[in-house]
Amino acid sequence: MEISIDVLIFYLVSLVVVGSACIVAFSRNIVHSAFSLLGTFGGVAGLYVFLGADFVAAVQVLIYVGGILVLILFAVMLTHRISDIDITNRTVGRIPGLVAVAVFLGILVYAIGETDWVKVKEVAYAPTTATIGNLFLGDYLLPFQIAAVVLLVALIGAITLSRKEIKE
Amino acid sequence: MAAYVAMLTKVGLEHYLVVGGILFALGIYIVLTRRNAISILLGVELILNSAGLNYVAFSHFSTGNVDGQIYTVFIIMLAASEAAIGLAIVLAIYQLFATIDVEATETLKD
Amino acid sequence: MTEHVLSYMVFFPLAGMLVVLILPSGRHDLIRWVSAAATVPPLILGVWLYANFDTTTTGMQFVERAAWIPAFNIEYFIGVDGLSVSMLLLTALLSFLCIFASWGIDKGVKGYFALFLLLDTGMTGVFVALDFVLFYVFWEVMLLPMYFLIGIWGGPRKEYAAIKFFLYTLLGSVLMLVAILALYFYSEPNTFDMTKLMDRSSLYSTTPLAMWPFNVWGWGFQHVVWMALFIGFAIKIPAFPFHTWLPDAHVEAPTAISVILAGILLKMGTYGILRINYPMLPAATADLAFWFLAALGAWNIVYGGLCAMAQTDMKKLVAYSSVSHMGYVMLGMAAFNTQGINGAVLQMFNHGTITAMLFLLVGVIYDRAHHRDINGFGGLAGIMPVYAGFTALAFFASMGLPGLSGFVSEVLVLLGAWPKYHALTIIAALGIVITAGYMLWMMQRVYLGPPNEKYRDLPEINGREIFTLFPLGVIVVVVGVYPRVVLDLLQASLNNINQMVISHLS
Amino acid sequence: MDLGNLASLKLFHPEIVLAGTIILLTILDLVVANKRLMAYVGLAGCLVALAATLELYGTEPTLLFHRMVALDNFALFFKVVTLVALVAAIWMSIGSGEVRQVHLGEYYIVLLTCGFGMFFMASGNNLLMAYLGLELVSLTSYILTGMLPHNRRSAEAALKYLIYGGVASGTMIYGMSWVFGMAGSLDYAAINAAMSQGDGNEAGLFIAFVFILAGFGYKMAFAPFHMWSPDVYQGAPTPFTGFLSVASNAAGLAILIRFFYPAVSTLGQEGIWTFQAFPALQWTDLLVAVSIVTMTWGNLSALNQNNVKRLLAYSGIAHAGYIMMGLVVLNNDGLTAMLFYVVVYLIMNLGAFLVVMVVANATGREDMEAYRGLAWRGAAFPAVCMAVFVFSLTGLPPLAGFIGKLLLFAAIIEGQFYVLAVAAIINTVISLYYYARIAKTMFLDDPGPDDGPVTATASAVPLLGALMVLTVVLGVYWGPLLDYTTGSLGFFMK
Amino acid sequence: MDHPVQTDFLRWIVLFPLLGAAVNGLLGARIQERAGKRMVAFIACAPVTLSFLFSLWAYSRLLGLPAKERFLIDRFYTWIPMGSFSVDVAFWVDPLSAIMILVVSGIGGLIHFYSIGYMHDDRSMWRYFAYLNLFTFSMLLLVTGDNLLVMFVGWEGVGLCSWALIGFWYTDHTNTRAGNKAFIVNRIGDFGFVLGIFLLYWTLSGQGQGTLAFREIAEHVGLLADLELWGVGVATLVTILLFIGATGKSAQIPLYVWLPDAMQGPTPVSALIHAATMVTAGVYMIARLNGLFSAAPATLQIIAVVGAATAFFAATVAITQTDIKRVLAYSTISQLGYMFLAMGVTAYSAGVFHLLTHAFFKACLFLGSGSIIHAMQGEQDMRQMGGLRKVMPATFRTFAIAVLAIAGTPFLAGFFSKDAILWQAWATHNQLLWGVAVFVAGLTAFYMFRQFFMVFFGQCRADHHVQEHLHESPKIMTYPLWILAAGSVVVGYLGLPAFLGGSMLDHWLDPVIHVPHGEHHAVMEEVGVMSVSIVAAAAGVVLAWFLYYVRTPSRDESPEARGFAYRVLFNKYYVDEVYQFVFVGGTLLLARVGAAFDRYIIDTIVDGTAKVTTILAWFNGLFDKYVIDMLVNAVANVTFAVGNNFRRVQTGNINSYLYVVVGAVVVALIVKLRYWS
Repeated sequence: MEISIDVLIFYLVSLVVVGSACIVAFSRNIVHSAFSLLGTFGGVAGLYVFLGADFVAAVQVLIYVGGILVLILFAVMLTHRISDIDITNRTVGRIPGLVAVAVFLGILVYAIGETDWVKVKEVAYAPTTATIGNLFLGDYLLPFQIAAVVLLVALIGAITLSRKEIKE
Repeated sequence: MAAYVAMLTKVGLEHYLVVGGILFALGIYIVLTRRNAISILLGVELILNSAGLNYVAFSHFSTGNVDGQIYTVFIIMLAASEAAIGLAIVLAIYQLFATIDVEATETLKD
Repeated sequence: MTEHVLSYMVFFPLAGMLVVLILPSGRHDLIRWVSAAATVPPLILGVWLYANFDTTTTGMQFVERAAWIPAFNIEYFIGVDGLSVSMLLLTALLSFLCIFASWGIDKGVKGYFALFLLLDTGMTGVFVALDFVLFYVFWEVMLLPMYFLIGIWGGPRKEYAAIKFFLYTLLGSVLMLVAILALYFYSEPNTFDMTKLMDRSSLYSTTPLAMWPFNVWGWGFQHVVWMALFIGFAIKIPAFPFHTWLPDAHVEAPTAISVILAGILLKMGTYGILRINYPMLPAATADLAFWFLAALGAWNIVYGGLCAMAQTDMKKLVAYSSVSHMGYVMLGMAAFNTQGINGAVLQMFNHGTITAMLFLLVGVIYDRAHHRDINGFGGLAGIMPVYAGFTALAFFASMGLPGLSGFVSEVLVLLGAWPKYHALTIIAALGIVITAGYMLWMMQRVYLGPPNEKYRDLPEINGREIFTLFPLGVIVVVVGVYPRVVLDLLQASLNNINQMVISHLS
Repeated sequence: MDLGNLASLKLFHPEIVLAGTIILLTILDLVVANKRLMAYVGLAGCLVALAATLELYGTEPTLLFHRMVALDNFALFFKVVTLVALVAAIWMSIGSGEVRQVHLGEYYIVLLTCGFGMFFMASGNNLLMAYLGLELVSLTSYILTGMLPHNRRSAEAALKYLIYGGVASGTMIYGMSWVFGMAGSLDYAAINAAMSQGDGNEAGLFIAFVFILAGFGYKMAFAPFHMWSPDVYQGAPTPFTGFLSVASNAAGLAILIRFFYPAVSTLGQEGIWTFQAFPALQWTDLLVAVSIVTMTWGNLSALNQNNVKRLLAYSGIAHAGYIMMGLVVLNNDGLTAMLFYVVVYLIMNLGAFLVVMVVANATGREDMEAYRGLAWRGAAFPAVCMAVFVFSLTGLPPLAGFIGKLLLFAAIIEGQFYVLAVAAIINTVISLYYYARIAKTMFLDDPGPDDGPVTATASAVPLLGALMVLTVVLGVYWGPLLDYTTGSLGFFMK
Repeated sequence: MDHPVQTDFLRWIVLFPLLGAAVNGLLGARIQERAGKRMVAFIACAPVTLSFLFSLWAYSRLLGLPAKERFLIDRFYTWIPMGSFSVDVAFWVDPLSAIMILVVSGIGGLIHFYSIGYMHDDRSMWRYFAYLNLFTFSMLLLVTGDNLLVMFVGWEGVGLCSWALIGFWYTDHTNTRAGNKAFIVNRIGDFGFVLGIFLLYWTLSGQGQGTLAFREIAEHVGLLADLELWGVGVATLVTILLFIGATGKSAQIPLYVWLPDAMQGPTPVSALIHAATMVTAGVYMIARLNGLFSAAPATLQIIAVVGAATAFFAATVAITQTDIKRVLAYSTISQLGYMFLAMGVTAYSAGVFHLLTHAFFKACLFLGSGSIIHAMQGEQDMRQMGGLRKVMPATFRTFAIAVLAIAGTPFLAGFFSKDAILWQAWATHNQLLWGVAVFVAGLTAFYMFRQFFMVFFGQCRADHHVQEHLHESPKIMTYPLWILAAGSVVVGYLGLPAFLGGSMLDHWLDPVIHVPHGEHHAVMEEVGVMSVSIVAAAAGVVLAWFLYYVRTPSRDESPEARGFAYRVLFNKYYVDEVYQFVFVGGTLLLARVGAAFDRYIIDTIVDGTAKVTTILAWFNGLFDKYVIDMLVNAVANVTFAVGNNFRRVQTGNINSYLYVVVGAVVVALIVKLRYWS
């Protein structure tokens, strides 16, 4: 009954992920929720590292933590007066919500256990950045280009939507 | 018993999937119960993260190549775009309704 | 020219409609005359058809066929037998006359006549179509113009009537569509060709289905399809209990549309049963005819007659009389003998002419007095003698007085029905008494008695109105005295249809 | 035949033209003052793309860009549909009073990008491309929905749409990740191969498929994933609503068919498809249930609607239910019927929204009362067209909608799904009620005292006429279209 | 015999009056306006006269043939050729129909002429003559039709004309109601008649001899023997059904009620239609089908009883009536009862004989009463008359002859014919019926003389004004009266009883009527029976003389002053009231119930279906509105008041939308995993 250190760390990181996700879900304070997301994102990044996905982990940290989270915090600040920050994160219907989600989760976990997933014999740990970079310009060139279109249009859209002056 | 212990002591694909599942369920819980538009967006981010985690886990345990990781990268990218647009909409809502409580913004209904 | 005579008959009104559409909407008289002109060629061609029709064969004549949608074997396939020709003539004649009966329409003239001509095409098409999809298309083409013609140009409760008509008939036609598709997929190879489907009638299974409640009734595939088709047709006939759209639609519709409705549309129900149910589903026809054709028909006769008696609105009375008279058709066709089936179709033809007259006559008085309350008139015979004369003719024809057309068909129907259904025939024969009752009672209240001072100055029926009534009156008398003008046309075809069912009678 | 990146480009003209147009518009937006020009440029771009698409017919089916997208008749069909819808939407936008209020430059850029995304929904040949395409369409749709400035309805609709879409697509990729885990590949062909060997994963597969269905279903707006659509339809600018109702629906159908047919099923004899590896999945029962619930829910909800746009949204849901009938039978006849219906639905529904737009332009209203006596208020032509469209939507011959329904009915009756057929019949009759109510209001009701005259926007009339003529013509002579849709069933997989 | 000679001119006997009717009916108004009433009258009378001449021609042709071959036919064209069922429009004349055509066209012609005078002041004379001609046509068609269906055409046609003529003065609703009553009651009879035709045809058809032609029916009657339907012999059933038709047309119990009301028509019409010709159609029909009826003894028994009962019943009513025409109407019903009694005792020939004599004296009586009414300026109440013999001598004399004839005065027509019937009833051992008939003979004498005395004797009780204008009718009216009166005397000698030389009529009819020759009876028996009826008649006359000549009737005699029995009789046993209540009321009630069923039940079901759909839709909305939010709000926030939740209807809530998605997915998964695996 030995528990190796990496297993322990996995549980620890998972705990961080799930715990902070729970705060996101259950906190009555939107700022708390937003900040707890940091824990979840960071924890997931940690799990990515465990899974040998160094590039993805980096992207996760950069974009999620550095980008999305900041954006969300901005939005929180812009849409709330500081004084009523405590009462704006209303949650309604906890019990039916919890019941539904618990059943849901039960089914998911059951299915995860039942399913015969594809497994490779050897699990490899190797740096992936170069591979991914090559693929982006090779096999995955088209999605990569489309991503550019997505970002462009998101940019235009975000600007348009937040710039609301009346024309004419 | 030993089997269960073994299940706990050796971290495998299923563990990551369960973490992903919990994240997914929490995300669903949030979108069901939260009334604050930004909070609901947080729930959506959790859902996207759970999926991303699944892809990377499968990439690691099931395929041995980086296809899943690339998928996750795209998820993150799209999550960012969606967040940008979503927050822009939230701001617009706030300008028009002076609140972002989705119960207060129900002019469209039967 | 002659090989496409049916196509010309079908599409000439449509061409007329297109012409009407491009005319300026202010030129009312021009529109009316163009519409009238568009209905003349079908009438002439109809007469030509009648003259050149070979009454000795049972096959389809003047057939035209062309591939339409090859992928589904759907064809533009039209042709006529005796049954169709009689209905075709009726359609051509009534359409032509109704244009003149519509002369007084002055709201939305262009729309009215355009829709009317479209309706004409649809009606004509139904009677010539031999491809199921084509049939269904024409069938539904009638629906929309009718909806608008009632709904826009109708009486006070036009919307209710129009929507009721629409919902009823749509329900029926959707069921019909399902039945058509079922027949298509059961035919091997799949075909919509009605003549081929008739030849393969033995393929449709009558083995009882396991599905409740069909297992209780012992119904097979054939019965279920029969029933789906029957409901569709019964709504049009209209058979009890699907008849309640009819009084409303008639009461609200403008005169000409009532005429078309009663004169032609109702015939489509019975036409459909004879054209489709009988030859294609003979075993089911044989099994179900008692309850759904004979019993329902007899019930229709008595029930419609009694309802008519209780009415105070002339149009409603005539409408219920239609319910009653169409009962004869159902009873007759269920007799499965020469007399019954020929009588039934002759009754269709006669009812078409007689009821058309009745509605035109009611329209004449409605145009003058602006109401149709039976109790609100009196002594019109003295005020409008010529009008009263036409009315008497129509009433007595409707009553089935010998020497007029209604008699021949009713006698044939009852005569035909007797050997198979004694009790039902006796019930149906009660219709003789009931019809006389309500017709005479109405006649007494409206036309006889002391002249109503209010209407002392009503103008006598005018030339245009006489023009619409006169041909019908002539037909009523001629067919009564010499019914062979129609019967000879029918016999070969109908006996053929009848023959297909007879072998399945137990 | 798989092609690499460079080799693919010469078979990629439509996308290139469209992308080029988008970029051109972006630049033009910065330099041109007259924003109306943008519309014409966009229109021209779409037409060129359409020409380029048509030119690709006859090419050997190919997988492009290292198996990312498929070039086959099926994809081309949906590209054509998308481009036609785009052309119509742009044309409508030119005459729309609502669209005049928005930032026209951005509007057309985003609209074209939306269509661009639909291309990949139709042609995407692996899970990543499917997701990307769908998200591209979703994101642009959110933007377009929320574009009306200072409009509460518009912003609210956009928010609801975004949240709903985010959850739905999140659920979908979660489900896709399981498929990835079970098949070990993102590529459809590989998934198909894996599916044909694997077994015992029924529970997991079912969950994954249901999740994926949530994503696709939300695009197609079938129950229970439809609830966003009435609100969004009502809130969005009308030309875009029209586009959304037909193109989004079509694209959802395209992505759904490409995933559930070529990717996880095999084509057997006589056009009959079988689900790989898990015959006991009861997949059809689920689809039957979904179809019935969708059409019933849509129709019942539409009955009491007073807002015509909202009514058309519910009618759209009902039509999604009808289209689903073709899915149930798992054969090529059903697929053909669905594709046919997509075309027909595109024509008649766009027409209906065009009339809604004409009325809204003149009166500023979308409620039923605004249509009272429309035919007698100088708008006889739009009223007649609307009548044709709604009766076609009902499925009355000789209009195109009838043929669409006929083919669908034919498919399910051939497959002996009688319960479904009966449900569809009942629904057809129910639907007649509210469609006829529109016609009734336009023709049978007298205009109210305050109802002013309605004049059709000049640009709307030719489009309206064209759509109406098409509705009638396709109801009578539909052989070529049927051939075309039958021919569009060519999938390229291996 | 099997291939009778085609005699083309027969059709003209029938068609001439139709031509007259057509001309007057279509163009009459104009002719009357342009050329005057004389022209109209000419157009009407000429065809009937021609018909009569052609009838004589036909008669003479018959005379020229051997007795067994007296049979002419004119096949006009095939009317309804329908498989085995083929009906020709064909006319035939045999001894029986020869009598009828002579009566119809002869007496009909006289009445046409009479009408010229009677209707002289009516502005719709053209219409009257058109109807009258049409009637003559129909009646001739009825009697010459060679098969049942053609006969039925005439049968209905005379009904139509009767309707039109009863309601001739249509501006008075009493008249039109009477017309309708006649028509509808006749239709009830026709209901039986057509069913009888069908049953007869199909039964014969079942034996391979489907036909409706009289000659063929007579030939194949034997085939009906032993066939049964519903436990009754087919022959019996057929004849009963046909007899129902006859009761309608010939005003027998229970369908006699229309005839008294039919007196609303112009009096010549009453004479022609409701006395001489149409009402005897039922008798003619039975005589025509005597072979068939003879094969159904049960039916004959019924006919005899019904005939006797009607005779008695109508005679009792007649004794109290005060309307001059109503007395005659009830008398007609009574006399028709005699004829049916004759039919019932297989005395077909005697029945036809009575038909013939009755046609003369009853027509004479009616025309006489018409002459009186004409003189009295429309007054019909006998209490207002009296003493007219001085003013109207011709009418008085002819009327007297006819009264004597009908009362059974020896050696006048009525005596012989009535006696033939009475004797046959006695001879066929129907003594009870004979007794009734004799009693009725007495009653007949009584009410006829009551009328005679009230009208012609005593003081005139009419208004002063009317009295001043009393006058004899013009010659065009009195000549026919004389001819008919002469007939009332002479025709009786056609059918002398056996002991006075035998009946020429029996002999003439022998080829078509096959009466089984009864047992031989002693002459004295016959004479004895005859004397009884003479005594009865005499008693009636004496009683009438005592009551209405000796005690002059008062002007204001009212039924209320009399006893209960008188009131019952005066009110015709209240049969009309009962019929009105039970049948007319019942039918109308049914009609209303049917209509109400339509309006309330069926339409409610239809509307209900729509409502259910709407409710479903509403429920659907409710589901949106309440159920989802209840899950979200009410269930969760128990602290919130329920009412508050209802007010805060939160549709359009994105969370609830998502609930639907998640809920549906969860349900799908559970169903799948729990039940489908």
